[in-house]
This record gives sequence, C-alpha cells and structure tokens, in this order.
Amino acid sequence: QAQARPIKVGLVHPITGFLAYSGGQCRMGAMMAIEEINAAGGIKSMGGAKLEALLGDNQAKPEVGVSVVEQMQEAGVSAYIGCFSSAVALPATQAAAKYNTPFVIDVGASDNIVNRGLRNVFRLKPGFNACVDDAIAGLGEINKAAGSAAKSAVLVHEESEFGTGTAKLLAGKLPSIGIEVREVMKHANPTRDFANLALRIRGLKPDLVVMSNYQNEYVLLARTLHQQKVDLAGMFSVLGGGFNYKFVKELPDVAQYMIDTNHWFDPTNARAQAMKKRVEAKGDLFTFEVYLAYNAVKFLADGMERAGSADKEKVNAALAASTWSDHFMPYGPTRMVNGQNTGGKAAILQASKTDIDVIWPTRFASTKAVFPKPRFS
Amino acid sequence: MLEVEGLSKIYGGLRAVDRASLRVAEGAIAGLIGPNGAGKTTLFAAITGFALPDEGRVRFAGVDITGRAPHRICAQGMVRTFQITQPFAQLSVRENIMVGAYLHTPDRDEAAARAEAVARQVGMAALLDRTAAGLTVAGRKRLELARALATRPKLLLLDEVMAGLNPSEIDEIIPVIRGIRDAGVTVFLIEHVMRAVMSLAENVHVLSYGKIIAEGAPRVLAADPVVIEAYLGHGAAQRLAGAAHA
Amino acid sequence: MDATILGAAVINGLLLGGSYALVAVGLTLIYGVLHIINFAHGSMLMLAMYGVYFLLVKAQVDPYAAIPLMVVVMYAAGYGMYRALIGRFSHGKDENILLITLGLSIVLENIALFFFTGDSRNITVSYSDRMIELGPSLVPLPKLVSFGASLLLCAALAWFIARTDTGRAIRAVAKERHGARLVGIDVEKILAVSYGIGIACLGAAACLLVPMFYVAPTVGHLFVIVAFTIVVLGGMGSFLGALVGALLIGLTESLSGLFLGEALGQIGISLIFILILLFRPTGLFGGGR
Amino acid sequence: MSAWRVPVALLAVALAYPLVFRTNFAINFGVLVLFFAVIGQAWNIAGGFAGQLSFGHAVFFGTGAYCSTILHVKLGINPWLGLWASAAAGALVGAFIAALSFRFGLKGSYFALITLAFAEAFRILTNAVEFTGGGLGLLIPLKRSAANFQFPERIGFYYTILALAALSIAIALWLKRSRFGARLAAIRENEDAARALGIDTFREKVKIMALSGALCAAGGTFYAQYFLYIDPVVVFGADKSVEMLLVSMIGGTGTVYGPLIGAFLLTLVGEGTRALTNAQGLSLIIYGGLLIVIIAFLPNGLIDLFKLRWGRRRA
Amino acid sequence: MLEVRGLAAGYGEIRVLDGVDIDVAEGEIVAVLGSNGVGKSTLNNNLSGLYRPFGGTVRFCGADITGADPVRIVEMGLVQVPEGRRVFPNLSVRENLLLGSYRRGRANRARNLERVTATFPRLKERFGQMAATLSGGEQQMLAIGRGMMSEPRLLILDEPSLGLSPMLVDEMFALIRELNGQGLSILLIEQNAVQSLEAAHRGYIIEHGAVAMSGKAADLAANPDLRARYLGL
Ligand SMILES: Nc1ncnc2c1ncn2[C@@H]1O[C@H](COP(=O)(O)OP(=O)(O)OP(=O)(O)O)[C@@H](O)[C@H]1O
Ligand SMILES: Nc1ncnc2c1ncn2[C@@H]1O[C@H](COP(=O)(O)OP(=O)(O)OP(=O)(O)O)[C@@H](O)[C@H]1O
Ligand SMILES: [Mg+2]
Ligand SMILES: [Mg+2]
Repeated sequence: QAQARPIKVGLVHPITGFLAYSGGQCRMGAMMAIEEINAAGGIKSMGGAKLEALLGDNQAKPEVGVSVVEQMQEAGVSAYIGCFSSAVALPATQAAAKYNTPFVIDVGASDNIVNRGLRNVFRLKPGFNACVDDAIAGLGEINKAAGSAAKSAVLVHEESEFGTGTAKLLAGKLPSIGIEVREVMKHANPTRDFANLALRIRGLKPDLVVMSNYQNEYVLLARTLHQQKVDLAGMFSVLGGGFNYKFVKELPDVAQYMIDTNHWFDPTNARAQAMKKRVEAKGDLFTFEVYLAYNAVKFLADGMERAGSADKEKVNAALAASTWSDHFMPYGPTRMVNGQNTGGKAAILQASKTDIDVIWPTRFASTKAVFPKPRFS
Repeated sequence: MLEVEGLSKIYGGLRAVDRASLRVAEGAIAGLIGPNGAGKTTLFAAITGFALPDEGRVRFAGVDITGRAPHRICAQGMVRTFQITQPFAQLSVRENIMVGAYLHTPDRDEAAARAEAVARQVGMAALLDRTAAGLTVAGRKRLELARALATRPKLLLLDEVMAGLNPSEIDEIIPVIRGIRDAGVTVFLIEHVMRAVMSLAENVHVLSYGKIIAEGAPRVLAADPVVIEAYLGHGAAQRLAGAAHA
Repeated sequence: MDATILGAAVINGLLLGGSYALVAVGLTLIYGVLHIINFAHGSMLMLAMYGVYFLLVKAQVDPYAAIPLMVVVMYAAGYGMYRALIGRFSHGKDENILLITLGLSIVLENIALFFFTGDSRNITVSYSDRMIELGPSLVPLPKLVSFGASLLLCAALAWFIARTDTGRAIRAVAKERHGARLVGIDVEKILAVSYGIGIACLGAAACLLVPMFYVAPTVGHLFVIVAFTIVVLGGMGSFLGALVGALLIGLTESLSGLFLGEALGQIGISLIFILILLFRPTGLFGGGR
Repeated sequence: MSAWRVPVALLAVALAYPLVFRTNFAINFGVLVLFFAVIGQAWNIAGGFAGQLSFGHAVFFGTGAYCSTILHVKLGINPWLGLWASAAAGALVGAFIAALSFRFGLKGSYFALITLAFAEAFRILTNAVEFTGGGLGLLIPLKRSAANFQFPERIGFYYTILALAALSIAIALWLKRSRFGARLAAIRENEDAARALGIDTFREKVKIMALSGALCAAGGTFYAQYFLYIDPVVVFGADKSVEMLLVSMIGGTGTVYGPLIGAFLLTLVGEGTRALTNAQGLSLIIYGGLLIVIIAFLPNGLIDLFKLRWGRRRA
Repeated sequence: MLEVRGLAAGYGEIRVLDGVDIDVAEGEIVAVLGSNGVGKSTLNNNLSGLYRPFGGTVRFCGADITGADPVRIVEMGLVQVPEGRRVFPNLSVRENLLLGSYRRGRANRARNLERVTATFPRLKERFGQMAATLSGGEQQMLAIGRGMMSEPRLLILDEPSLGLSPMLVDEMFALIRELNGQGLSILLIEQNAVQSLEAAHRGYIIEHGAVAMSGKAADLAANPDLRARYLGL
C-alpha cells in the first residue's frame, strides 16, 4: 500500500540568542508530540499520513521569523507551531495568514496575536489576561485560607511586553482580593543587580512580592531577596520565568516556599507523569515550554484528523470548532473564541526544597500551600 | 596684510610664543626663522586659528581675526601648510588638491582643472594619480604647498616646505615660490634652509624662546651676532658669508 | 528618601562598579592598543565562566582557587586567538579586527549554545550566601571579594603598563608601529600579548563573578555594553579611568535606579556617559588625541 | 555614459527580479536585501564616506519607526505622510546628536560610543513613557491597502524599498562626485588638514549625520509597515546598529555598492546557514565562521571581488 | 661590515630599486645621495627588514640578513633612525629613549641615557613631555637619541638634518663625526649633500634605481657634474 504523503508542520522557535533555551524546549516538546503521533500511525483520516517537522530558527527577530515562515511555505508546509516571543509571533502569523495556513501558538503571551482577526491563528493556552485572572482567583483563595496574611504587595516586572502587560493587569485586580499595591517596579532586561530593588522592597514592607520576569532575572531577584533576608508572607509570581525543577535543584533554599502561577501539566494525569520521566531521563527539564508545545501539536493533529485533509480552509475550520480534551493540562474541553481557547487555565504552584507541587486549583492540587511562609528570624 | 600684536601662547607653564609682534606687508615674501622649539609653528597655528592665543591680536587685511575658526580664516584668504605633513592619505594627489580647489567652486571639472594647473606649477603633475600615502616626505611637502595654493589664497603661510629637498631641488622650487608671489600672493615662510631664506625673503623675523629677537633683511641678520648666537651658529654664518662673497 | 537606603545604595553601586571594572580593565587594554572594541570580550568572559563552572561541578575546584589556572588558560587562549585569527586575518586594518571579533563572538556564543544548551546555570558554594554587614547594608561576601580584587587588578595592570618595558612597548605599538619595529619590538607579538593579557583579566573576572551570578551562553552581553561605556568614559587605555569609570557607572546605575526605578534608571548610565563626554571629549583620564 | 552603466544595469535587474522570481519567499528575500542595503547605506554615508563611525544608528532607525507609527496609530495620519515625517525626524535627531557631539569635539570611538548611548537612552525612554506603548510596543492595525502603506501583496513592498534603495545609491553616487562628498572624504582622512583648507568640518559633519539619519529613519518606517509591530528592543536595540555596520563593512566601507553587496551576501548567508542545519547554534557558528573567512580573504570587503573582476577602479 | 649586492626592492608592483650594490666597512661613514623619490628610504627600509627585498642579498657582519625580521636585525646592531622621526607620540621623552634600548644595550641603559641627554640638553628639559607635543626639531633630536640608546654597530640615519636649525645641523654633523670617532659605522642618507660629503669617507649616488656613481667623498664633492646636480653649486 502506498504511503500517504507526509504532512509538513513548521516549527518556528528562537533556537539561538537570548531566548534559545526556551525555544529549544518548545522544539523538544513539539518533536515529542510528532514522534508520538507518527508512532501511533499518523493522521488516520488521511491514510495514516505522517507528520514531518520542518525546523526553523526565528532568532527572536521579526524579520527572521517572517523569512522562516516564507521559506517553509515554499517547502509546502501545512501548519505552523510557534513562536515563543510575541514580537515574532505578530508578523509571523500575519505572513502565514496570506496563505491561510493554520498557525498554532504554543507559547506567546500577547493577546494581540489572537485578537487581530486572523482566521488561521489559534492558541490553546490561556493568554496573560486569563492567567492573571486565574492568579488573582487562586491567590485570593489561598490568602483567605491563611486569614488574609497578605494585605499589601509590591509588583516587580520585566520591562517588555510580557512583564508590562501582566503587571498592569495585576495592579488593577489585586485590590479586588484585598491586597493593596504599594508600588509597581519595572526592571530592565537583562538586569545585573537587584540589591537596590531589594532595598526598596524592604523599605516598603509589603507582605507579598508579586513578580513577572524572565528566567535569569527571576532567579537573580529571588536570590537577592533571599540573601537580603527581606521578610515576606510570600513571593508570588505570574508566569515566573525561572520557576522550574532546575531552580529547585540548584538553589533549594531560595526556591523553597516560592509560589508561581503558570502553565502546568495536570499532575494527576499518568501520561503527563510518563512524559516528565522521559524528558528527565534525557537529562532535560520538563518545563512549561515542553508540554505547551507538545499539546499544541496534539491539538493541531486532532484538527487535521477531523478535517480529513490537509486543506487549509478545512483544517482552520476544524481547529476553530475544536472541542479537544485529550490534553494533559488542567484544562476543560477546548473552546475556541477568535482563535483563543477559553477552556484553558493556569495552575498555582509552590516549591518545596525538593519538588514543585500544584496548590491550586484544588481539584488538581497535590499538596496544601505553605502560606504565609516562615519568617527569617 | 598681516599684523600680529603681542601674541602669546602658553602650554602649561611654557610660553611657547611670548608677546610676539610682527607685520607682513602685502605682496612681500617674509621669513620666520629661529631655533628648534622657538615657537614658530605655534605662532603659525595661533595666527591661522588652530590654537587659541592667550594674549594679543591678529589682524589680516585690516580685519581682526583673533580666535576665528581656521576654515573661516582660510575662506578669507589666509592658508597654512603643516610642518608635519597632513595628507589625505587614502586619496590621490589629484583628489587632495581638489579639496583645496573646491573652496571657490562647487564644480567638479573646474576643481579638477585647477588641481592639475597647481600640480604643474609645483612640479607634481606626474604624481597626480598616486595615492598620497605613497609619497616621500618631500613629495608630501609639495602636496601641502599644492593644496594650499589651490584655495587661491591671498596670504600663504609655509611651514618648512623645503625641508627634505636637496640643494638643486631647492633651487628649482625657489622660482616657483617667487612665481606665486608674483601672481599676487603674499608669502610668509618658516624655513631652516638658509639658502632659500636668503634668496627668497625680503624681510625676516627671528623668534627665539617665543620672543621676536630680531627683524630685518636676511643679509643683515646673517651677520647679526644675536642671531648667530641664538640660531645660525658660527659655522653656518661663515658659510653664508662665504656664499655672499662668492 | 531614607538616609540608610541612600547609604546602602551608594555601597551597592560601588560594589557593582567593582564587578564592572573586572570586565572593563582587560577591554581598555585591548582598546588602547588595537583601537577597536573587542566584540569578542563578552563571549570570552562567558567561556571563562563556563570554565569556572565546570571546574567546580566536575572537579570540585573552588572558583577562587581556580584564579591562577583560569588566568593562564585565558591568556593562552587570547594570545593564540590573536596569533591564529585576529592578527593574521585582519591585514592590519582596525576595521577588520572589529569584524573578526564580531564574528568570533557569534561563533563562540553559539559553540557554547551547541555544547552546553541555552540553559542558565547557578552554583552554590559555601560562601555564596554569606552576608557581611557593611554600614547600612548587607553585602554578599563574593561581591566584596570581587570589589577588592578589581582594585588590585587595576593597580597591577596600571603598574605593568607604566613601569615595565613590555608595558612601554605596548603603548608604543599602540601609536607608532613603524617606529616600534625600528627599536626591535616584535610588533605582532606585542599585539598578541596585549590581547592575551586583556583576555587573561577575564579569567580572573570569571572566577570572581561565578559565585554571585548565573552562567549562560549570552551572559557576556550583560557586561559588555556597560564595559564599552566604561572604557570610553574612563579614556581609552587608562586603567585608572576604567576603575573610576566603572565605579561611577555602578554608582549612577544604583542611584538612578533608586530614584527613577530600575528600568528607566538604566538611562542614567547613558546620560552620565553623554554628559561627561561632552565636557571631557577624551574621557575622564584620556590623554590628548 | 559609462558611469551610468552599473547603476542602470543594477536597477534593471532589480526591477525584473520579482517578475521572474514570483514566490513570496523570493520577494521577501529581495525586500530584506534591499532593506538592509538602505540602512547599511545610511550608515555608510556617515561611517564610510565621512569617517564618522557610529555604533548607535538604531537611534535613527527607531526614531523613524516610532515616528510614523505613532502618527498613524495615535493620530490616524497616513503612513505615506509618516514616511516623510520620519525622515525629517531622523534628520533632526541626526543633526542634534551630531551638533552636540561635534560641538564638544568628540571623535573616533568616543563618537561611536556616544551614538550608542543615545540609542540606549531612546530605547529606555520609549520603554518608559506611555504614548509609545512602552514595553508593550505598538501594533499597527491590519488594513491591507497600498494607500495605507500595507500592500496586499509583497511585491508592493518590494518596489517601495527598491525606490528607497535606488535613492540611497543615488545619494552615494552623488557624494562620490560632488564637492560635499570630497569634503567628507577630506574630513575622514584628516580633519586638521580639512580645516586648514577652508572646510567647516562641524557643519559638514552635522549635514551628513542629518542625511544619514533621514535615510535610516525612512528605513525604520518601512520596517514598521512591513512587520506591523515594533517594540523598543527590536528597533532601538544594539543588534540593529551592528547589522547596519556589518552590512556596510562586509560589503566595503566608503564604497557606493558595498552596502548592497554586503546586504545581499549577509542575507544569503543568513538564510543559507539556517537552511543548512537545525542543530541548535550550529547555523550561527557557520555564519560567524563565514564572516571571518570573508574578512580573511577580502580585507577590503566583498566589493574587492568585483574590482578584481573588472579591474581596479579608484574612487 | 654591510654588504649589499644586487638589491631590488619596491612596493607591490612598483619596482623602485633594481640592482643596488653598497658596502660599508667597519668604522666608515658612508653617504648615500640621490634626488627626491629615487628610493633612498626604500633602501633603508629593506636593510632594516621593514620590507622584504624583491631580490639580491644583504649581509651584515658576515651574516645573511636578506629579508630577516627587524627584531633580529636590531638585535645584531643594525639600527635605523627613520625619515619622519617616528617617535612614540603618546610616550614621554624619557620613555621614548628607554625604549631605544628595548632590544639592545639594556645593560648600559642608565649610562647611555646620560650620554644622549648630554648630547641633546634640550631633551633633558623636555623629559616628561609627551613626544607628540615636541617641536619638529625636538622630535628629530629624540629620534636620533633613541637610535643611540641601542648601542648600534651600524647606524643608518635617514635625513637627520631635516628640520634642524643651521646651528643644530652643524652640531649634528659634529656628532656624527664624534660617534664615528668612537668606532661607530654610519650610513648617512642626506639631502644636505655639501655637509654630508664633508663628513663622509665615501659616497654613493643613486639614480634610476641603481648606483650611478660611487667613490671617495672628496672626489664626489669635486665632481663638476655632481656639483651642479646635487650640490646646487
Ligand atoms: N601642545 C603642546 N603642549 C606642550 N608643549 C608644546 C605643545 N606644542 C608645542 N609645545 C612646545 O612649544 C615649543 C614651541 O614649539 P613649536 O612647534 O612652535 O616650535 P618650532 O619653532 O616650530 O620648532 P621647529 O623648528 O623645531 O619646528 C616647543 O618647545 C614645544 O615642545
Ligand atoms: N608605501 C609606499 N607605497 C607605494 N609607493 C611608495 C611607498 N613608499 C614610497 N613609495 C614610492 O617609492 C619611491 C621611492 O621612495 P623613497 O621614499 O625610497 O624615496 P627617497 O629617495 O627616500 O626620497 P626622499 O628624498 O624624498 O625621501 C617614490 O616614488 C615613492 O613615491
Ligand atoms: Mg616648527
Ligand atoms: Mg627618503
């Protein structure tokens, strides 16, 4: 029997430069999904057509991202997965829109990506708007359970779109759960030293520090606050860039008790745990990029399966109508509105000295929050 | 044409030029001599706006130009050359001279024509397409002269343009400089080659330790004990005297 | 604003400046001699930091104990790189040296990416969280050590350049190569030595930075633009200038961060740089030219 | 007229290119080449022709990108008009930075780094203030039409940037043959001598920085319209400054066609190495390595290849 | 001590010298004359190893130094004081002099420094000043002083009188004689043909890339043809 023609999926990630690590993690997750799908017999409705990954490096530059999209179009791509940074995702999705080629955003925080009316763009994970809503809801509950230990907060965020956007939303919503925002502090990328920031935070005496930053600044800031023994009820972050297993392993004292709202897998899901083991067995980290990209590919494959053809119009329609629920995220069934999945949800996590636990939503929680955390003195 | 009054230039504690006053008459060839480090080059720099004088005034063609920017002084008609030559190293000789010629015309062809004429005048016609970086020291000196001439100056300040020429070459360039003067350009030159000073300059100023110590016709100065003591030395004075008698 | 906060910010700033000086001294030496900005400086620092990291992780060598080894290794690396690539391929044009170091930085950074992945790594040594009380502020021990070391390094280099024959030869080569050859200076060798010493400084810098910082392929970028700024601010080729410039920039960064916020505060560096250059066009300690 | 042979032939090739290679990929490639040629030339007329090396040309690029985009997004002004406003703003910023630096006698590396400081200052400011969108950047709403400087097809962008590239080369050609250009060359080679020959070096340097700034800013507007999104890092970042300098230096500084050749080769090498391997980092290792090899064998830039071929023609 | 045979040299494709033969014996002053741009400096630069000759051989004290490295040539004691001075502008006068003994004569550095400053008291006055700010003549003194610091066996002087005042020119020629009297061999390139032929033992005239005439200095000075062409008499 003749083999069905492979379906080309373009992976557009920043594999070099500042975002290389995250881009590499995305690529790994997507590749794992593709291998899994192929091993299970490909897209059955299309005669078992295999997925073939086209790998692209967008170097976190808009012009390169667009070039990659065009290059893949030449190569006959059927769908794209990408792009990690919003600055690349915006022009890249736009370029793909010319051909109406489906574009599934795995990571990419800006809500503008899906709000522009491009009919080929889909995002499974919640945007930062939704993440902030979840963070507020979760933090509200946790705080209440602790007898409102936190009454005030200082926000610290990185200066680009992700941090600025998140902090803006948080600042608006924290008062609604009884937390007064003492100050919003923006810092540059990269920042080499947080000693002064720590100093000012100590001066403001907040109960909470709420952070949203990229990996390196996240770790550096946490480390400095720890070193300076700034006493807090807790450190809380939204999409904390450095909150992962490595952080716990390398700097256990710093990581302990830190709370993060993030994309997280459903810890009760056996497939998620199995995948985590597989990734860790390779010496890699099971970070959010990995499973977000993984699920993005799975979501795409499901759409293709239902479309029964690589026809772009049909795949787009299938994705738009998707009710996919075979993911291992703490999400409900998929429901796309303007390309954004409204069924997605972020989880709230806490680090112990050795591990990371889900503490909210309670349905998925593996342990109870330690909040407020013990004081230094 | 040029009047310098009580001009001083001070570097740190050193009075490189010390209340120097002098005049250069229109249409003359005047000379400036003095021992090494006397302040001759510094005086030229102060006159042409390259160094801001600490005291004193400079008048050119009746206008006070003290402290004016060099390019404005040049546009008014006074141009200097550099003792330590400053060629536009990567440009050809032609392009070097054209830069000077462009002062009075925006037209490329006209500037090129002027450059060629000037090059012929100073004996560089054969080198027009050479890169300035490949010129010998003497070649660069001529280039300095040519570039300055191309700006159509009224007053030309020449800083040791004859250094590095052999005696017969000096004899060749002397009429060139006379020709320049005869074409209406006043010339004021610094020179250690007494052969040239003697035969060119009508009036010579002697600078020593920043001060003007003597002034007069070269022949008179060559016998002036003050000048011999400070500058010429007895050997040179004798040779000059010998040459004068021969 | 609280006086203790201000005092602490001043101390933080000076200490931060100390770590900048570590990176800037080597750069200023290279800059003074080759007249170019060594674009590969950041990536060489990065490689050195990986070296220190792996020495600790794989061979349990304490970062501070690794200083002599790293200095020697980095000197050899710099010397070799100059001899094999920069000197040979630049054909004596400053502009080409710039491009080659730029090319090298791309290559080195991505070699690190290729072998070590883009992941950033942190280490913990027994003293990394040791805090010292310094007036109004708590200072991590490694920061204090690096500050002291940067003072020493600057002084040593300044002495070397001013007082030794090799130092004089380096300065001579910087401005007059033709003349240098005529007194029997092996110009190519002196250039390579200068480059080697500049890079050797990074070996020491890496050992001092790793206990308080992370290591990643792009970590060099963090220091390099600031170091450029410092070198120019101080006056190219001046070690005292590099030190004073670094402290000034650290202080500015710290104080403007305090008053303007950490993000906008970064503008302080640019502004102080622009202002100082306007009044001293050859930097704080730059000679004529 | 033999002097016109090269530019006319180049223009003919460039005009025909998208008619022969019609895919969006090929046209996008052409757009990128011409785009880099424009900003590279902007750098080159200041850095190469006048010897005023800058490490911060992104300051003009970003000024242009933000100027037209703010006018468009916040005030509804048509980006075609914005293009002119951008060029004016770029010229203004160029003249301002130049006037300030040169008035105080900045030279060489000191000037290079002060431009970088300005670019950084602009980046941080745009990041901090509200009307530029701060760190969120500015998104230009999709409204595809030529009248809106958002061509429905890439070919429209191609001819637009071709026009800009042609203009930039015309400027360079004019500089090679004009008094202004000769004065810039003199300033580059030896400023003291230039002053002695009556050149107002301050004025000429300010003029060329303004011209360079205007051209670069026009490139910035084009970039914003092509990608429809800008943020402070993308347009004011040091990366852009380095790209401009690289394009010009690799091609041949101070030459008319250097930036074009450099842009073509670097874009080609960039695309090529990315297509060559997918291993993380490897493509850029090759890219950087090629860069070094090019310099090793063509120390005066790629333009030397052409000179060897057609005999050395001096400037 | 110096034997040059059939030396051909130039720049790139330009051939400036073509078959030059020159000898300098121990203890001699030899003058090389020639008009502007004939290639005298080119000759020096090829002897000093700054450029590699196109052809021919250069032997110094018995060793073949054709195309050798300048470092080795200086080490052997063949030292050039170049045309255009080439002092180190960013170093002080003292440091310039110290570097003169970078490769040779380091042991007697202090003594030689004394000697140079005794010869040029002006330099002593300017000891701490940057060489760049010296007057043209002062720089010339510095260049000669720097050359003397390395205890040369053969000193090449390329237009040493350039830019010196007449009195200093006389002093310099006196110095050349004095140094020679102490046993130093000197190859003197000069435009001041009259005085250099007075000082020299022998002389060479270079024309069209080759030696056109050579002989005893006194004979050359008396040659009527040469008197007209080079001495301007
Ligand atoms: N920028 C400076 N700083 C310090 N001293 C200086 C500076 N420029 C010149 N001098 C000193 O001023 C004095 C005069 O120098 P100047 O160049 O005018 O001499 P000069 O008469 O032209 O001598 P020469 O005939 O040797 O060229 C010298 O002693 C020199 O060292
Ligand atoms: N670096 C160079 N590149 C190209 N040509 C050069 C270079 N240096 C010198 N020349 C040329 O070589 C020829 C000989 O020059 P050289 O300097 O040897 O002459 P010279 O006899 O010393 O003259 P002068 O008496 O003027 O010093 C000249 O025509 C000169 O233009
Ligand atoms: Mg003088
Ligand atoms: Mg010569």
